[in-house]
Amino acid sequence: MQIVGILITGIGVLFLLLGSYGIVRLPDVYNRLQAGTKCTTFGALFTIIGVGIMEPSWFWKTLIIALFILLTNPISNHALGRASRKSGIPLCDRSVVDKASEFEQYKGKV
Amino acid sequence: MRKIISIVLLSIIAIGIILSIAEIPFGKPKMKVGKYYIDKGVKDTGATNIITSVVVNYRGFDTLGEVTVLFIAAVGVGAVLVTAEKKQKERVTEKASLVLSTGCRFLFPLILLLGAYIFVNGHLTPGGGFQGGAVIASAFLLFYMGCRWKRINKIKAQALESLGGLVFIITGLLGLIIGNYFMMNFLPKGIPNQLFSAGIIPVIYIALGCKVGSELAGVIDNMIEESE
Amino acid sequence: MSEIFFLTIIGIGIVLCFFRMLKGPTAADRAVALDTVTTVTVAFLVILGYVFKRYVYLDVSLVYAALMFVGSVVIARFLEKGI
Amino acid sequence: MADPESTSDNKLRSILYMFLFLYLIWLCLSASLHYQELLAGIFFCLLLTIFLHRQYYSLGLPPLTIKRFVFFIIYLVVLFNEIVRANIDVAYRVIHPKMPIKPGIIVISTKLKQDIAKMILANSITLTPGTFTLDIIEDKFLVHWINVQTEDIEEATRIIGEKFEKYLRVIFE
Amino acid sequence: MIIVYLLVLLMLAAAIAASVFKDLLSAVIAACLVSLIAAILFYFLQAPDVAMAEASIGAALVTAVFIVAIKRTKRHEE
Repeated sequence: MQIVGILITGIGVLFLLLGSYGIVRLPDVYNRLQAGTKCTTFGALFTIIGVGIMEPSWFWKTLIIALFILLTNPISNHALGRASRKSGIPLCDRSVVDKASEFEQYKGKV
Repeated sequence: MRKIISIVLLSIIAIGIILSIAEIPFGKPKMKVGKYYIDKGVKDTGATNIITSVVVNYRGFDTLGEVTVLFIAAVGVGAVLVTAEKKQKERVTEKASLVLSTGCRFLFPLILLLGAYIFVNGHLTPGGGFQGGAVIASAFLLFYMGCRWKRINKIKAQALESLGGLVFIITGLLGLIIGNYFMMNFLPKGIPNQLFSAGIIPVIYIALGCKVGSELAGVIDNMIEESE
Repeated sequence: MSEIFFLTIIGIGIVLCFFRMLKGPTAADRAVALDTVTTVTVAFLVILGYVFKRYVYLDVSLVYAALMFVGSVVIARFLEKGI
Repeated sequence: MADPESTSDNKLRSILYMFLFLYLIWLCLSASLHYQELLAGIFFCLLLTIFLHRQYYSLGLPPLTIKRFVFFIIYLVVLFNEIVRANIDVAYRVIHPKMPIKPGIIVISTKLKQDIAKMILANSITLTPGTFTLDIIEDKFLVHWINVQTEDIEEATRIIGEKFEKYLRVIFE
Repeated sequence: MIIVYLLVLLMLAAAIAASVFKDLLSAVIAACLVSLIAAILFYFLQAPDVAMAEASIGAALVTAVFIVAIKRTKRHEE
């Protein structure tokens, strides 16, 4: 049980580090959000559940913390992404396609 | 020149603070009052969280003063930014996206439940009336961010706030009537580490949670909705 | 022993997020760094609670997980001119 | 929404579901089966349910059946699988010295109706390989894709949204 | 123990950044980080009550009050 917990926690911690590294390395806000959402959500989930497995009487509380992270993190990242698009931050030069103007036209129709 | 002077002044202040803090013996044998609370706290009040027993029981009167300060601050904000009489100007703002508004409506009861858990379990786990009240006010703040068209009912919020204050004071005065001093613990103390224990502490924490939550929510409401 | 190792790795992660927060060209970058560092912090506090062997300390990370979301949403709503 | 003759029935059912959901959360929070904790939980959950059930009713949650529950479990498994794949994918792109990214913003469409179904779909897209939702209007999603494979709406919908949508359509029909 | 010193250094860096930034929104974000690390330090000192109060007030409410103030005045400092 202890070893399984340590293994899961280790995987989670590794992904947390990768998420932070992605925040530093990737070129623009939207790509940073990609790393910031996925890697940290997954890493935090695994770390917290791993601690819950290491100490079985803590499991239910850690489950609740994981549930809160799983529910709140995508929403706040969506809000941040929408906000950076509304405040006019451009895509980086490596981007290949931008359909946002088409989307704005659709918004005008509705 | 000004920058150099400010840096010198700041470093003098920093050195002073460091020198004065270095003298304090952290983690050394406890002082007399602290030792009394740690040894006798659980037996006297029935609360396993000693900080709670100090805040609400031994030093309950001071807590009443703190709550009064918060109340006066809320009243001041309300008096400066009063909106009931003025005509509300329609401000044009960007609407929240569908994900955000749906998520806020979905998460609002969960965060309220978390706040309730924190102030009900104040005598067993860290937390208490102030922390739970702040969590509840944050839930209302989240609701404003997601669903702008809804506002809290001012009259109900004020009624809840007054009710919280009344319960606090009446509990204290009942202690004065039954025993001989304000905030005497007249309810049975129960078995430590159970939810219904520690006498009047949970009652006062529930009252404090309602009061602080509705006050802070009212402050946020006044600040955000103030007409231009 | 392994807990110290985990804490060190998470500490490096926090430093990296800090670097982005100090450098970030726009305010949105800094907000993203803040959002990431809070999630990392929740994991950090849970492991720290395990090191201290105190069950009741988990409540703090619970409050963090629920409330830092509200802070991020407030910043995001200000950026899109929604307040 | 619901047909008129069963409205009060639906209301009662929504109250019951919300109460059970909140009570489950309370049980996990307190993590003990002592009768005092149970009583306090019943009190607070009832209070919240009575004041707030109208909100949950307006979210458009469907009535609970065995089939929906089973599909929800399957959906969670699929989502978990996708999350793991997403992380390995992003980690590869971050670590690789040349950073093989090809970012872009595209539009996809959905057939789901309820607000909460759209929210779950948007959050799932946010958590899965290389995509996250930027904006929603009616039935169109604006999606940022870290490695654009196609620019066509139908094609992109098939690649990104279809694997979740077929389960969500069963759950929320 | 080295983690504590690291956190104190980071807290100092965030506090200096909060006073240097010309964009006030960035300053608010840096101030938010200061309160976050203060909460972690309280946690290290085994004072969970104070850490929870710092978290619950510093995370959402203070940020909201600052941001409303920026909204009412202006965002960039000269």
